[in-house]
Amino acid sequence: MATSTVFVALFIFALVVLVFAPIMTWVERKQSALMQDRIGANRASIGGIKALGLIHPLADVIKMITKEDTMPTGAHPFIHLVSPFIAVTPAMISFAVIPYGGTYDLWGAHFSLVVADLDYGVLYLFAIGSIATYGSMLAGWAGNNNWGMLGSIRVSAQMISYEVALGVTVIGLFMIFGTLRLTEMGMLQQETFRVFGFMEYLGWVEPGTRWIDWITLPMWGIVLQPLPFFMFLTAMMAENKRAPFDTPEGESEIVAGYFIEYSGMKFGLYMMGEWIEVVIISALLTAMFLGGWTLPWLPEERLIAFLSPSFGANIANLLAMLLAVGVFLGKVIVLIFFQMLVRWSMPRFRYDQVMNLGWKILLPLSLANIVLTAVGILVVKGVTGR
Amino acid sequence: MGDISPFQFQVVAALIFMVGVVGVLTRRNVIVMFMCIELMLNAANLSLVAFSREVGDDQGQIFAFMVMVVAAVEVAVGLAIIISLVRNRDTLNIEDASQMKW
Amino acid sequence: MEHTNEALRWIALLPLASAVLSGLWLVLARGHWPRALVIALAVGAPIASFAIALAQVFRLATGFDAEQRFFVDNLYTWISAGDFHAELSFLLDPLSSVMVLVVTGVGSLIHVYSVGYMDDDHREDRGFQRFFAYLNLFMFSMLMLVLGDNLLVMFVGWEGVGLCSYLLIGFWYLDDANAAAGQKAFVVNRIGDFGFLLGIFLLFWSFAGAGVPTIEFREMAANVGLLSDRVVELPGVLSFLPGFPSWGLLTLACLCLFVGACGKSAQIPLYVWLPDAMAGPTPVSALIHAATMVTAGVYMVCRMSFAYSLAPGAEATVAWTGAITALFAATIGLAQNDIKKVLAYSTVSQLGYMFVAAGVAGYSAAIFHVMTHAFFKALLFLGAGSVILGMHHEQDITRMGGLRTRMPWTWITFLVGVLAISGVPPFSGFFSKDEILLAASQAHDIPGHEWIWGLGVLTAGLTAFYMFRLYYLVFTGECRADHHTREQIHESGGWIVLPLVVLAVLSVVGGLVGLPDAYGELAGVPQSNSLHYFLQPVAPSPVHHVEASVEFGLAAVTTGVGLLGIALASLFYVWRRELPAQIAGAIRPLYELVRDKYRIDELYDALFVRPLVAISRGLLARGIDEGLIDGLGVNGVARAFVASADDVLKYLQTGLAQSYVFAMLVGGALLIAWLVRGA
Amino acid sequence: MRTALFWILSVAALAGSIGVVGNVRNPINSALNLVVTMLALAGLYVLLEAQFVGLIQVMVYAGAIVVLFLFVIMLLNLRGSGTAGAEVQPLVKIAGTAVVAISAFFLLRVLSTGRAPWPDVDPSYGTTRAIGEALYTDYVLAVQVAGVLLLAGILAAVVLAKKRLD
Repeated sequence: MATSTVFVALFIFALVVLVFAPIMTWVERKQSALMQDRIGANRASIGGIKALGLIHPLADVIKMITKEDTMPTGAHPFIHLVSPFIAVTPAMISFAVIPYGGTYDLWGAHFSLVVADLDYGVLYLFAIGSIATYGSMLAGWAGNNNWGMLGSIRVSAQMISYEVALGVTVIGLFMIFGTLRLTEMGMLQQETFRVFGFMEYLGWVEPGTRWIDWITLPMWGIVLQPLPFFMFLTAMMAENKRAPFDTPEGESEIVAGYFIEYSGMKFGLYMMGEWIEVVIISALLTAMFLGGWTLPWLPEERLIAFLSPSFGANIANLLAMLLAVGVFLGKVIVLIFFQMLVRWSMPRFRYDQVMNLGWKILLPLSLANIVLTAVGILVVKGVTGR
Repeated sequence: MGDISPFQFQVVAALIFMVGVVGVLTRRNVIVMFMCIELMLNAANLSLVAFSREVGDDQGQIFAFMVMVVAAVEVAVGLAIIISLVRNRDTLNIEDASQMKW
Repeated sequence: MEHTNEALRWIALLPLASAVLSGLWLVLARGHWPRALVIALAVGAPIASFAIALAQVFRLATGFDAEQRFFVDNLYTWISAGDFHAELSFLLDPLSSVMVLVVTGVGSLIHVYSVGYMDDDHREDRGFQRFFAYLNLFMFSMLMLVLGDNLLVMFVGWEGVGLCSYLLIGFWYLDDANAAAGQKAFVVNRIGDFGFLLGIFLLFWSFAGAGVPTIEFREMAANVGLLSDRVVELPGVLSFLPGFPSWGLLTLACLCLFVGACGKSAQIPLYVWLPDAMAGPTPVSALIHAATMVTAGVYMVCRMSFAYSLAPGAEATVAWTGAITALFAATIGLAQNDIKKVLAYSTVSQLGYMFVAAGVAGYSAAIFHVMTHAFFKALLFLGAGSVILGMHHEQDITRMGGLRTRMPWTWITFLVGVLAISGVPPFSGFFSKDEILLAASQAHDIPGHEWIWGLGVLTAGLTAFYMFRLYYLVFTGECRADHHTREQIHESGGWIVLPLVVLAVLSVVGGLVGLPDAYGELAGVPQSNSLHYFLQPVAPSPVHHVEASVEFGLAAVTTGVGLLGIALASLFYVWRRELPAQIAGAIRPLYELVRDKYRIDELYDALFVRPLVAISRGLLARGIDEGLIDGLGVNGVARAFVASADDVLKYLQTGLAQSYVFAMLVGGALLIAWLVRGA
Repeated sequence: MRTALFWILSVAALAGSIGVVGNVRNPINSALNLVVTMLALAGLYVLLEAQFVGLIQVMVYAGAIVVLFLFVIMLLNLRGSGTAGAEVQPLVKIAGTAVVAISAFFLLRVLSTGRAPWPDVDPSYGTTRAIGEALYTDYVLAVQVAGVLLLAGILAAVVLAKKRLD
């Protein structure tokens, strides 16, 4: 257990931090170029190999590391120093609870594709997310800059506001799944339910009617709670402070907001934090709403049972594991693209619009969703007797 | 729980509480005094949770939970009061808000 | 539990739901409902209640033996404190059956009538909807009172009807006189309610002392024998009372309860509010102040008959109070000129009759009269309302006359009502009144029962006289209204006429349910007094075995006196119209005294109101409140401090938050030190 | 492991609290020290197997309350206006310390008598489910009252902090 966990943890760390975040810069450039009918980054080359501009992330890193690291006079040296790290650390450790696969037995070893399978996984993410506020907030204050200060105020207000909506939106989901453990949610989302099953309970059709048993939907969060999916996504994007919620940065209003006084790799850490968080948002949404690592209508057990006779149990498990990771990554990538799409499509909201969206639309809607979900659960329980 | 006894948790709680008391008594900045009150509340919470674990009954945690609710409300209202204090008197010094006397 | 019947709650709750819905809508949304919706809800609720009640009473009467006839509907335990348990539960037994049917049946008719009567009320405060909200609330309270399974539920209904009465008397509150009349009713009723409450306390206390802590009717009835020889030692200040120093416990309790009944049912000395209550809309007078609420006292006495029948002193008091009230109110009725006032005094008088019956243990006669009175008095009030509407809110009978041709439906139904109340056979009033007088004449254990009978007969004559006086002045002769009004007199619409007709039919045939056995035998029907036998298990009245000749003789006397009254009225107001004025002139002081209602209101004003106000203002407000509490207590302490120690103590209040915190800390530390002193 | 964690977290919590009080230069420093204390306390809660309370501690105290403190400090922008502790009347200072010491002495004396060792607890102890079930069954009234309290607090804060328009 211990060895496999360490292996998995390292795998995740390498995957996310060292691969994903730099690649995100490339993705963002290329996608925006695509959307704006441009070619995009294509100049950097190593010995003439441009690799579709994939060299650019490398060049960026080199540039940032080699730039001068400035610190303004009047700044609080210690806080100015640690703020970027405070900002990026929560984003990184968030990955610990996100499962990207189930548990597999490979040649006697037990592989669980999650670093920490916590009982309160989602709460952990929220707690970590609430810590992330400090990174941005202190950055603006520590730089002894009025624009930075304004950014700080905006960031703290925005993040506190959206944390409320964030937590309340998904309560409906918790009520349905009855757990905060993300692995358990993944397992539950493998199940299906009959779309027209209610007709049988109402006595509209005879029990055992075949077509009713055929028309099923997976119990994915997005199926059960479609509205909260989008509300949660919105709240998460607002927490991440990327366009269109980038009022704390607001180049055209407050120059660069809270990280105005940062340069070099410290500035790079903020960028990195944002990109990592894009990935986290996608991963979390995948785990909670999109069925996690599983394919719809195909529970892993059945898959392994299907493969085992022809390949043997170990290979079958391995294949299932690879498939799970692949499926998970696929879903994550789709969501990343979606977020990029939003980021490059929408103009920045005004500050009051951001606040109104959080307090006057998301919060009431999610509260209403809780009530509706509770009623729905009671009805379903009353009708099906379970 | 290693070789840590319940008593030691209580000692930590008591010490934090005392630091909070001293802070409330000696600091003049309203905001800091307020933070010290939070310290005292937290110390009480630690004591409650530790007792709860010692007894093996999670009611103490619920108590702590309620303390947090009250603390949250208190902070919201208290900070609003501080804001209006600053607006009206332009000061954070507790001694400048001493008109309520003979 | 075949006696459990959950349908009962809906009888009471339907009107409540209607009242709450439309009332809350008014209060919260401040908007009207469409008139049709108000009507549907407000009239539908009592009719639905009536239907449910009818079905359940039918089940009760046909499905059970006489001793087993009761349904109980227990909603929940309301109070559970020590030995004391009060359930919120309803009881349907023969006694409450009759009352429920009367309340919901007559109530429904009056609701229908109100639709027509209140139609012109287009005032800004949404009178129409408000009126029906109150009216439905009243229905609910009255049904609570009638259906209550114990004294406490009954008391809730008792207070509820008082409240609704207050609200509805002062319904047109913009007029100060109406509001004052409402207050008067409320205050006078409070006095009675106080007695009622004392009675409840006393009963519970004594039952608890006997080891049966209960206020539930059926349990009390079963255990009342435990209390029959208990006595109460009275405190010395009451030494002027007869029978001092010790009274029978039940007698005392029954008298306390009877004080409540006096208030609610407008008996001497608490009758003064009822005539003033005519300030309310006429349907209200009909429903609350004639047919239902005012009979609550009678119902209560019958309900508590198990206690009264063991307390002869209380019974005699009830009977005598009733007889005196009957005659007293009838004499006042002779000289009133307001159409509703005449009917009001007539109601007081008829209520006196009912108490006579209850006092001489003729409970079935009392309930019988409650029922027939509900029919014909509601009919009379509604007819009066129709007249008032037709005359454009003219109430003075000296300005009416000749309405017979203008308002034919009103005329014929009103005449039926007048005949019924005058005790003309075979209208319903004849039978019930006859039964009461028979019971009075046979009640040998009531001191002076012959006199009670005599007063009753005299009252019957007076009743016939003043009712026909009213009838002649309103419907016959020349119209004395001014020219403009005369042009406009018109018959009322269908909403109003329909209830009149139904009530008229009931006034005619209503007597059949209590046809005395002697009459039934003539027609070959044994035990024809079905109401009597129906009520017997709950409120047992003594069965008087009298010769048929005696019974018919008594009836003949009553009828004769009644006919005499009618003849006199005809003489005075049809043939010799100058006579009344001449007689009034001849005995002017007496006439004026009667016309001014014996100046009882002025007497009460001088005896109670003014001294009370003077004491409150002078002694309590100025002396105790301002002088003692404010002056010596609050301000005095403050002044004492200012005078003595202010210069020292004021420095305790530094204004510095931290010094307060420090003081708090010292206190807390001392407290902890004290708590752990032994450790 | 647990012993070491206990000592690390306890010392961090204490140091943080002393930092709150002792940092007279700037209230922001006090707030940051407060965060340290809060996080350390959250760790201690988790050490006591009260995971849910620990997480709520992070979310509520570290994530919301102290952020609110910082927000207000920044909003008021009163950098360095905190006054030094030396301005306090010496009498209060001495007496306060004495009282704290005395009461702490008594408190510790009481607490040091008759301590039972840690009992074994159910695996469900302190989990979200256990706390949630207790909150929504036995303590549902308390939860409702807390809700009302929060509502009152929101209203009070809005009314107090709103700029008067008149």
